[in-house]
Amino acid sequence: MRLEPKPAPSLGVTLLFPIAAIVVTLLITSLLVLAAGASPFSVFYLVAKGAAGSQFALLETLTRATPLIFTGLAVAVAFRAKLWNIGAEAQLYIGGVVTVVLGTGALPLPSYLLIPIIMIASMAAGALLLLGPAVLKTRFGVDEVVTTLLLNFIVLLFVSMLLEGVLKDPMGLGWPQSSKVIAEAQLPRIIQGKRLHYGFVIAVVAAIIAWIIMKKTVLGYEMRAVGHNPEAASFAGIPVNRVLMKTALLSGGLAALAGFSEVSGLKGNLTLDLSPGYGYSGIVVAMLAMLNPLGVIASAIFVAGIFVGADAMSRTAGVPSYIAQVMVATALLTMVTAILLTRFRVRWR
Amino acid sequence: MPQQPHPAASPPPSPQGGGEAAAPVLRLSGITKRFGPLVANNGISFDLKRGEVIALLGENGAGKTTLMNILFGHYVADEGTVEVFGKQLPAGDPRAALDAGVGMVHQHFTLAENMTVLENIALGTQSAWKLRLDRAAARKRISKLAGDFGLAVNPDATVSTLSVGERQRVEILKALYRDARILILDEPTAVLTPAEADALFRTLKLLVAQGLSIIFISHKLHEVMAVSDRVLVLRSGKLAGEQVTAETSRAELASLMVGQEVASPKVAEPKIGAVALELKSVSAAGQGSSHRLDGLSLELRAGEITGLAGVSGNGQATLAALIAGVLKPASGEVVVQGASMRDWSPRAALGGGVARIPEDRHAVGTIGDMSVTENVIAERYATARFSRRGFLDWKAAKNFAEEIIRDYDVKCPSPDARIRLLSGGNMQKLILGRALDPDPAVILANQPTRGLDVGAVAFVHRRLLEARERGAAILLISEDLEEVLALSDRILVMSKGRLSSPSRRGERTIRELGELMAGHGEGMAA
Amino acid sequence: MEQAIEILFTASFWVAAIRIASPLIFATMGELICERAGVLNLGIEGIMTVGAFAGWFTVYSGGDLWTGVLIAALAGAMFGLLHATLTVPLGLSQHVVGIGITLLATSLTYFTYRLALPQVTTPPKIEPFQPLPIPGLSKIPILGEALFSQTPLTYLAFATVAIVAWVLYRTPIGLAVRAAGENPSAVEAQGISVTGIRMGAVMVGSALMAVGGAFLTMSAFNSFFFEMINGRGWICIALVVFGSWRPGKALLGAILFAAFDAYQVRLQQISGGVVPYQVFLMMPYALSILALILVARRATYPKALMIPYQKGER
Amino acid sequence: ADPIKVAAVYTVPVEQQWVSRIHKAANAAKERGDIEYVYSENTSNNDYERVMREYAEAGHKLILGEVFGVEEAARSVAKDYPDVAFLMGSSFKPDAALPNFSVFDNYIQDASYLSGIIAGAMTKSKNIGMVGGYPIPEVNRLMNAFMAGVKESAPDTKFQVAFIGSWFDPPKAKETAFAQIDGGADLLYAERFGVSDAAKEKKVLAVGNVIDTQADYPETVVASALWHFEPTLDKAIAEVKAGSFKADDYGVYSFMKAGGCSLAPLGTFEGKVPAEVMAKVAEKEKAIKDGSFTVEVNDNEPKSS
Ligand SMILES: Nc1ncnc2c1ncn2[C@@H]1O[C@H](COP(=O)(O)OP(=O)(O)OP(=O)(O)O)[C@@H](O)[C@H]1O
Ligand SMILES: Nc1ncnc2c1ncn2[C@@H]1O[C@H](COP(=O)(O)OP(=O)(O)OP(=O)(O)O)[C@@H](O)[C@H]1O
Ligand SMILES: [Mg+2]
Ligand SMILES: [Mg+2]
Repeated sequence: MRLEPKPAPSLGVTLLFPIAAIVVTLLITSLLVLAAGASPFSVFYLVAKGAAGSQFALLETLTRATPLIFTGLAVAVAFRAKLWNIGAEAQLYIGGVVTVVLGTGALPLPSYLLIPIIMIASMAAGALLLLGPAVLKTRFGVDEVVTTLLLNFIVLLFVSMLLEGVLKDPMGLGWPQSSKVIAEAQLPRIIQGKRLHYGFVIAVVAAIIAWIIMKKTVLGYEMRAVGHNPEAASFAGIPVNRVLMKTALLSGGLAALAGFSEVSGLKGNLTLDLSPGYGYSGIVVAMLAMLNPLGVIASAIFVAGIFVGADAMSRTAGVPSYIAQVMVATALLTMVTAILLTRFRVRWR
Repeated sequence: MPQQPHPAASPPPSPQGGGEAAAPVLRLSGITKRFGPLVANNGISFDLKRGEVIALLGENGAGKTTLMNILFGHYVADEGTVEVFGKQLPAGDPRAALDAGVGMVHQHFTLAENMTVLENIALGTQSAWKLRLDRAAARKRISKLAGDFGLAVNPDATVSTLSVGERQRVEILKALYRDARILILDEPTAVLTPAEADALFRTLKLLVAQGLSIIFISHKLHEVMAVSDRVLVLRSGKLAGEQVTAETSRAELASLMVGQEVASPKVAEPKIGAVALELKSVSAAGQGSSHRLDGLSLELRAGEITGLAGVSGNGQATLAALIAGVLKPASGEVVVQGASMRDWSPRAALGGGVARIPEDRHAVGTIGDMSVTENVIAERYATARFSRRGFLDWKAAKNFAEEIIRDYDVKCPSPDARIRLLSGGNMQKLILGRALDPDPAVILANQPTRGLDVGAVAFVHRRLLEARERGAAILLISEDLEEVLALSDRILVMSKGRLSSPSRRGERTIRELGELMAGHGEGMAA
Repeated sequence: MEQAIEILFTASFWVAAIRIASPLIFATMGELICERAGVLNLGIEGIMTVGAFAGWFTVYSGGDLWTGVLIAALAGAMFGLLHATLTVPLGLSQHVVGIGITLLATSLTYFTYRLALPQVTTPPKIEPFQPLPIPGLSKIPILGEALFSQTPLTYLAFATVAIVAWVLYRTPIGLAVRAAGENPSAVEAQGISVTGIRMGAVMVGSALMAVGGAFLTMSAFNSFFFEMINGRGWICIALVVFGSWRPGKALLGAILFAAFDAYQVRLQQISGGVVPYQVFLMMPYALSILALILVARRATYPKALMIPYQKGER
Repeated sequence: ADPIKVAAVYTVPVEQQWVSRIHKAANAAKERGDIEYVYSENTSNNDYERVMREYAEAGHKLILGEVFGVEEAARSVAKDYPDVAFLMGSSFKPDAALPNFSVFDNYIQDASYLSGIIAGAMTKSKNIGMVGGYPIPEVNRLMNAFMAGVKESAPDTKFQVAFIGSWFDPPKAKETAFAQIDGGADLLYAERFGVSDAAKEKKVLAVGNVIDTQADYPETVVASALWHFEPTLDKAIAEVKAGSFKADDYGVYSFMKAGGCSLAPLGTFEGKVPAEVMAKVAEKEKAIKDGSFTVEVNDNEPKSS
């Protein structure tokens, strides 16, 4: 079996395959629902309703998409330069730590100063966290897949230590959680009384900026060059190591914003369960978007929507809620395959 | 899982006795292969006889490699059949080709570098389910073949430590180990030194004497004339001509290939100027398998082409890396147009007006998955011409790409095409254009015509001579002695990291140069 | 302080280290095989989960222990097949497929568990593998006790290392696997199907990962819990790198890591609660990074790792 | 009357000891026909609020759960659905301004204390190992009460305390317990799954927590402090049925007085625990029940000694 590039896929084909992917996902999900003894016939309707069937559902989807946009961007940027950052999870938590360190009253500033300061500080911390593996990679040749992966564990334990130590909320009755950030450090809700907050807007803006950086700027060009062929890039005079450092800073900073936005916009404080694996999902989101920063917005909303919708479906249909993750995973795998098939034709000999 | 009988167990049917001429060992009939809209091979048919050497000739991108890949089963032809010893080969099955006695030495070597010679050769030759790889038997067989055909290599050496010539011997051994009766060599001499090439030809003679048939691809007409019995010329995927070697000439072949006469460039008297680049007793660690440099000094003058000849591995690559700015000297000084360069780097070199044409255009010269536009600005994207305040000016970049494409006659679909899709010759023209456009004071041309067809070679030569006229100081590093002799105003020979005394155009004969390259003879500087 | 050192000379410490290492050894060998063939398998965490469940559930439903191991291996191989189909012939990103497989395998396991055992509140137990001291050898002080008074699965883990090493370095098929990870075109040019080799390697590797998971439910413990793999799969990815893609060194890495883990638990007890417990838990991870820095420069990784191979492409 | 529609939102799978007690009580009520019961398990705190709202929207009358990490969000949901009763595990107090939001917690320190008295008597080495998941109040409280109980019968006992940083890693809990046995412990406080298994293998004793596992470890588990969620849940159901649900602290329904916790029957250890110890236990139990003795609620992280 081999793949042959298709000349230029028509719009129909470009849409057909992703739709087919969703259909396959629904079929598989329906089978599982059937296996659970529930009726499989309304699965599609229930998922769609749960993801976007009401203002509430839609806002929930966007709320969940917000951190995924940030981590997706972090991964997209890093993977472009072939810096395999699997540590967005850790960077996210560090962003959360900085947010509560600065946002719980240490800096008595008005919102319009405090929030930018926290954002910058979070980004700096996340950036520095990824700088470590980047330096180890360029100086010692240590594989960053491994170091960033291991750092996820270390940072989570570190955060746990902080939450049971210096950052512990004195009013928290002993729970390992930080104090709440002050009102000035909170991102306002977009609609009063709903969960969607301005973190989503910041995420979209970040995606646009990342897109501009990748497409329009010297840095973006350098990153792509380094990613595709570091030897040739270096020969042409592109400072490869410096570019990798900058990439690490950018990527780590973006991931840290996810932590900032979750704490400052949604949760209000830092806990050990700030992220249900947003850092890892970021990889999925970024790859679905084919590393395009603008595509990350769409793919984050897609992934969030599938999860939120399937989760709601599981309750209505009365099947174990684990089906939501099954559906996300299935959707992911069928979707990446579909995207491939829009561009290549499979030949069987 | 592939099941491979020991090659010795199933000797391919070899037509013994009479009727050899009647029954070809290989027959291609009506091979057509399309890549999208492009027809890479168009109804190609020919026969190969026992003990015959066919040379396959054609411009870059004419479809030679594609044809051989079909024959070997890497590609599946859209139409046509391949018959070996009268039996049709199943399409797209390299194993069947191997079993039928076809061996192929690919244009780009197919060796696992971190593994040993023996492992590379034995790969796939023993039953997959055997609980033990029989190394002793393999070693014995390799030694025997190596002895018989003058292909000396150490079976236990790791491939990454081997020179290009040795690697090629391994590739040939791979084929012979499997009792190949038909050997395909795709541009085997493109990366060889003349001495290595001669050794290869001796081996080929021995093989032919054993009754093997050979298909040989090369852009070097003198080799084609020397080695082959018959020449097939491909042009744009079609068989454009067939000649018995003894009855044709280089000029005729060249015009068959390109469709017109190829004139060799005329060389005017040099107008030698000031020293443009000087290395003052530099020392540097060896690059890869190349020799280290110890206190080497070199001057390149404006308006002069300095040719550097030598057997590869003697330090040319190190010297090239040094001049290109990729390598910093451990001691000594690099002086560019009178200024001593403290922070030596590719950027510093480019800033000092040093243009670089790298040896390996695929791995170093271009970024395959980026567009033509993105590649042409790679050396200068940070200058005011292409960027402002951190933003790239894509319009200027595209204009520049179009300019190069036009001025350097680059055949490519569009400036937005990935450069990987260009043929080697066109890639090289693009690199040349990128390097020469800013009117550099110094040009480092490292193997600038390796693997190019005659038309492309002439084009590159012409451009280099034009730059010389304009007053550029050029260092031409080439393993092609003919090229060095044709272009250089001054020739240096490199051996064991040291330079010979220079000779002017025509002063030393090929023989004398050869002795210097071998490391003896007078004139090696202390 | 003295106590801290004494621990290192107790047999029970080394017994624990070997026991903790066992699942890591299986899974590390599995990952090593995949990577040696050129495929990074980030599905490991999920595949271990599948193995942990499949093995345990087989025994819980009445199968015997070795059948459980076999079923675990088969289940792992099935997910390996899915991974391989997507990453080898289709050449999809190994990162994204790996993470997708982990997600899918994990959630599908949980879903199945809940369907199979809807009413349980305490996870049911099975009769797991029991330690099987090897007569004579297990009497050797410390080392003998550590190595030869374990369960049969631990012995299998060590045997796996030897087999993997033998296959990789001594057999024709191992040669093909290594070559596929170094330069797939070299394999193709010798008439072997790169796709076949890589898919086979990923399936076998995944089967081993699943057995590693099964060790947790069938030897280290006796019932299945959600999230019980708890990052062990990711550790194995680090161990492969640490071991420079060599079975022997990877084994050493696994034992070293497990020893750190067994050690930190014991240090926690004698530290008197002065040092936060998280510091101890961090120890194995931090030391792994340190160890990587020491070995990285010399490590030669499979050149074609993570690079999909398409026949007829350059 | 029609059964009440009850929904529960758990942040962990229903196997987790703490949640399993709620799940069990809810299933019992369902069997009795008092309620219809659905639940969502393993709901991360990020999704918690959404799931609560979905259940509220779907017409459930009583929503159970644990809002330790999402206190504020949960209360805002309650505010938006005044007709739905919320009974939530929480460390905070009820708020009169939010009449449909009540709290509970596993205040079973009474039983833990009593189990400690037995443990103190049963350890010969005067060295007890304790393996916890995370040092959160729910865990600390019981560990501290247990330790206080131990000191009652064996004041000079040494404690080894360890946390494994996970709720679901029985192999790791087991390894940690092994390490404590190596460190001299001959009795283990089994806060996590896995600890009793280590005790069983090494033939030392264990004291259970929250659930009764003696049937699985007849030779090992001496005593267990059990949590019974039934009084809490049944009270809430009754209130909802009567239409009188109001903001309240249901924590007291976990107290021994209310039948919310108990010492598990000694079972196989009947007669193996010295009679005078059991007499003391009975005496303390009585004092606890009549209010003359209260076990201190101490949420601080216990340390090794
Ligand atoms: N894998 C491929 N996919 C698409 N097109 C291809 C592929 N390989 C070759 N081609 C096309 O086929 C044409 C012939 O290529 P081929 O490699 O056979 O040239 P060649 O004669 O060997 O050239 P050279 O002398 O430079 O080696 C090229 O112009 C190219 O456009
Ligand atoms: N993936 C591809 N898609 C399309 N065309 C390709 C592809 N790979 C190679 N080609 C074409 O194959 C032809 C020959 O490629 P090849 O790499 O052999 O270049 P070359 O001219 O032989 O260069 P060199 O001799 O320096 O290796 C080129 O014309 C190129 O356009
Ligand atoms: Mg070619
Ligand atoms: Mg070529």
